[in-house]
Amino acid sequence: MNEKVNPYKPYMATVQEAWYETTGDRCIKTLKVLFDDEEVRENWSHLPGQCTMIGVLGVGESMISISCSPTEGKFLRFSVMRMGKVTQAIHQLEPGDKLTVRGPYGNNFPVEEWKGKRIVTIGGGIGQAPLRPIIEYVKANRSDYEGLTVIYGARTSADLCFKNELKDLRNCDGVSCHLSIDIEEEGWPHYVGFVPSLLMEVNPSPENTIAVTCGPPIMIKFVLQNLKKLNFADEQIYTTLENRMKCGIGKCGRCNVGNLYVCKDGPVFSYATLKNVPEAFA
Amino acid sequence: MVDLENLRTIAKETISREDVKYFIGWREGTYGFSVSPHFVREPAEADKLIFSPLCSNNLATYLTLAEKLPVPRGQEPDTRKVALMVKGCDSRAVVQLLVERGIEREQVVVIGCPCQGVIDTKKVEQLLGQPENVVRARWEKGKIICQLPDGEKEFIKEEVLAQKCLKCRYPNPVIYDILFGEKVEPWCQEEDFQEVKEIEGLTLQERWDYWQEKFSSCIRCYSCRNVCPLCYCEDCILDRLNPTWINRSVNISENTAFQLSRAFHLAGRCIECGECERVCPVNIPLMKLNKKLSKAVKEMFDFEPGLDPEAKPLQASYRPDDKEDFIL
Amino acid sequence: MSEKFEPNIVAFLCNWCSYAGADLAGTSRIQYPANLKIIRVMCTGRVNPLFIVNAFQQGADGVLVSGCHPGDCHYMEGNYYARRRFSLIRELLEYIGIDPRRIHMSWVSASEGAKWKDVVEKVVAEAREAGPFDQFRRNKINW
Amino acid sequence: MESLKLDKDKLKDFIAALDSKKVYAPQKVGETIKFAPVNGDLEVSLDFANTTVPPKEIVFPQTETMFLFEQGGTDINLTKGGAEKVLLGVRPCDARAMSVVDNLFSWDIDDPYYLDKRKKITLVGLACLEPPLNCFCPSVGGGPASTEGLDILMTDLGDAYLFQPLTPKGEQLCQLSSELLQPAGAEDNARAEELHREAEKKITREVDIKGLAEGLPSLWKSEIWKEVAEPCLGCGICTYLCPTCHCFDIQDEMEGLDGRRCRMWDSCLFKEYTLHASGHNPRPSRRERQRNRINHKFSYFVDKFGVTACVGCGRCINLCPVNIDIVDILSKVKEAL
Repeated sequence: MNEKVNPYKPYMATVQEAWYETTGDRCIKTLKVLFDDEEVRENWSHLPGQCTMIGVLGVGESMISISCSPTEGKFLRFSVMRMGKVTQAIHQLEPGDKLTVRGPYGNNFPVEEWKGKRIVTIGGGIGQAPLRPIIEYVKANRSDYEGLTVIYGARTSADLCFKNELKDLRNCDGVSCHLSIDIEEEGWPHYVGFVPSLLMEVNPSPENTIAVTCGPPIMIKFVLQNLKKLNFADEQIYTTLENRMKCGIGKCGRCNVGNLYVCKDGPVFSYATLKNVPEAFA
Repeated sequence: MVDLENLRTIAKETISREDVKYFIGWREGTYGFSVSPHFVREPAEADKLIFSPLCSNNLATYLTLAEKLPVPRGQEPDTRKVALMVKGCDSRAVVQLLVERGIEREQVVVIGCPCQGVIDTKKVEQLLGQPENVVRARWEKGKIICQLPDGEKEFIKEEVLAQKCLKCRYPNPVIYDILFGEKVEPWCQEEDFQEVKEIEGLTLQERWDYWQEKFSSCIRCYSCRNVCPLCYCEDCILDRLNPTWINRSVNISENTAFQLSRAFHLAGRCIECGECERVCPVNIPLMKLNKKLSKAVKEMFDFEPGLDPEAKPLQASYRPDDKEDFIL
Repeated sequence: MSEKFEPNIVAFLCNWCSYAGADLAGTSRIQYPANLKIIRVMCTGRVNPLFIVNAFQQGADGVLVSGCHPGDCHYMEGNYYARRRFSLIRELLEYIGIDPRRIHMSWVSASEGAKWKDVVEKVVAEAREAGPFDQFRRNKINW
Repeated sequence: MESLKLDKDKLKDFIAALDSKKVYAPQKVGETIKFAPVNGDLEVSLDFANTTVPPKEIVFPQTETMFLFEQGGTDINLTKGGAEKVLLGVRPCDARAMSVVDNLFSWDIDDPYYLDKRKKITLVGLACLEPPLNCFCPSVGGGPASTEGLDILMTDLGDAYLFQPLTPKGEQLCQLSSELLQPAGAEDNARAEELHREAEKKITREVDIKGLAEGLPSLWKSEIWKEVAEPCLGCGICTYLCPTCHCFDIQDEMEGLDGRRCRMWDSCLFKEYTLHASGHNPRPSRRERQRNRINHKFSYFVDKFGVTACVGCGRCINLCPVNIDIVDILSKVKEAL
């Protein structure tokens, strides 16, 4: 079998840096990863929103979104929440350890099409990871976009990812950042409440704007309702779906929602597509 | 003769009760000798109910197979009873479930159906082929009568009945709220474990070869597990990935491990309804494994599961003087 | 191969009696065969029969489960349950053709260093007689 | 291409002449009928109707090693490709199933494991002259003598087999044993055609699948699915033994320091199939799972590849322990549309 064309053969990569974003039971760790093979490193290209199968040999693989923008450099970043068998193993990786990466898979946020528009990202919890590349991409190509509004919430302030980066965002021109936590905390200067209500508070105008949302299913459900209240058209709303995946290339069958494979036709969908798929928000 | 009118009346009365959710019985299948479990929710649906020598499904499975989905906010969980028809062997499954507290007595209405043995479709299809139209069958004077398009055919028990039924000692339900039909005289008094003894008579190597051949055809569809009324763990060891006890890959080593653990988890619990063997698409003689353990349980602990609702589960109890001649 | 064959035995020892008994045998400088891979469990009641099956799958030629004498269990009754379970799995394994000389259970208390030696010698000798057990190996099949 | 004839008593010689390739034929292995390698002293019989285990397991084994590795290592050793194989006595439905599944495994990104085996296989089909009861291949676009996916179609003429080579691969195979095969006459071909027609008439079960692909999603909330799922045990018989079901799982296995990544059949009727690590399950009950099974076969697959992922072999009907009958379901769906 030709090694070059076997899509199941992963590339070896090495962890460069690793740090915890949050702590607790379902903590989130971010890994900065570099491919071992020079050629792979050079030929690799991805766009915001795309995913990879990352894994540890002997344990397995998981579909994880790439949480960095290609504009940041020749490395990859993944933010992984500790959940199952594979993510537990990934959490044990330290700088210098090996992991396997194959991909990139799936479609991407149409960031090129969005040029000239204002972008609103609405994230919750680990849902900020796939949105981060958009933020970085817009920052790097700032003049191409009208503006960026980041809306992000988590259960507590300790559960917020990318805290420092979000702080820095406030200094960028034309970028606004709104944070929220679910439960009141001492010393918290920002909004307290759920993300959908923060969205109403921020009240972005649908004029020449794209809204992208990612987070737990229940949050997405209410965010979509509220975006409709704010008069966003279906085509202006984007979200990502996730499902259990094994192959990443549309063969193993399990990630379908209706007739769409999340790994091939997704993970990025416009609400115009999804609203007709009955299984999408199951 | 089975009085179907009476059965349907019982079902209608039961389903009309306020405290009954649904009634599980059997109905005719879609072709030949097939029969399907039938869930009655409306009295009108009761008219499809049948009880015949073709009703081999053990409906006690559905007591634990029903999925417990989260109750939507603002709604009360449905705690009404489930009514189900049981043959003699099936009723032992209900008893064993009560012993293990898999279900509570007040959750079920048991309609006991004395049974004179069910047909093994594999056997009868060898004799008659697969008829296109639905076949009806009935017991008559110790014989089995099949209604075929070209007239009725009469069989003696040995010709068509399932193996488990030929040796059945409990044709009458051991537990019931309503008895449907007349109790029948058991035709077998003593379990002789003949099939088990045959294998025990082989040398170790012969036994190993015998079982390896059987296990090698296992496709791990887990039908034997799912159909078993007593395999009802929420989180089965076979589905566990962390740690993985039995790998999902299908090869002789994992298949053997799977079959051993399936059989072992039923040690002292198997009520010998034979469903696992009936459903197996690759015809593994699973009852020969289960029966071996039944024999061991009988000989070592003088215990038979599924008879006394007050009994203690075999492996969750002990006697200080249990046999221990094998211990060094 | 048969002359040189040294059986691989996996032994599940209870923390309170047999493990201490084996320890005593060691500190008393009692020599016993070195074929054992000892896995300490808190009680023989912890030994899931699948452990035994799994040991065979991973290349054990024999398995030993050893705990406190009846009545001496640190947890009052763990070894009684273990005994029932073991007697059944032993029957089942023998029934599918696994040599009973590969499957042993023993009671060895913390003070029975000498008995431990006898048990191990017997277990190893029997497993040696039974020969190598490869048919059940995971990766020998079709990797 | 010219039709040929092989005397029945020369079947053994025919197989022997193919010795450069591995020949598989339906055989009783243990208590199961499946495709197994033919070895010299075994009497080959092609009289079995559908095998219990479909020949998909030859091109898509139930468990297949993808690559080997060592713990802590970085080398990945891909499995080598397999040998050339000939499948003798494949039923037309099973061959059609392979051409259906080809769509999926060569869609967008090629699946090297499947395609390698698929390319190296020659399918010698045998027309079904006595179709079993639960076959309904004509309803889903096939037939007891359908040639789709086959390289050679054989027809049992009583004392001889008629060979109709259909592809260059089939012709090549016939050349390997050219001295055993005689040219067939026009009357043989006519006889075969007549037998094929008669066979098709013997199939009694039918269902009209027109409009299902578009219609099924509209029945999303229908009570039909509850009715179907209620007796369902949630076992894998119907999917594992379906010649077109192709879903798989990928697992890593370790033994000591040796490890392998392998893939194995999986079934959409299992709970863990879609279970997220968080504990959330987008298809929480058998109702959703059965709905997905039917929708996938008759709607999603049609949307994607233009063919129905069911070839009417009847295995799921025959083997279902609780008589969940796909023809019956589809007729109910049709009624509800």
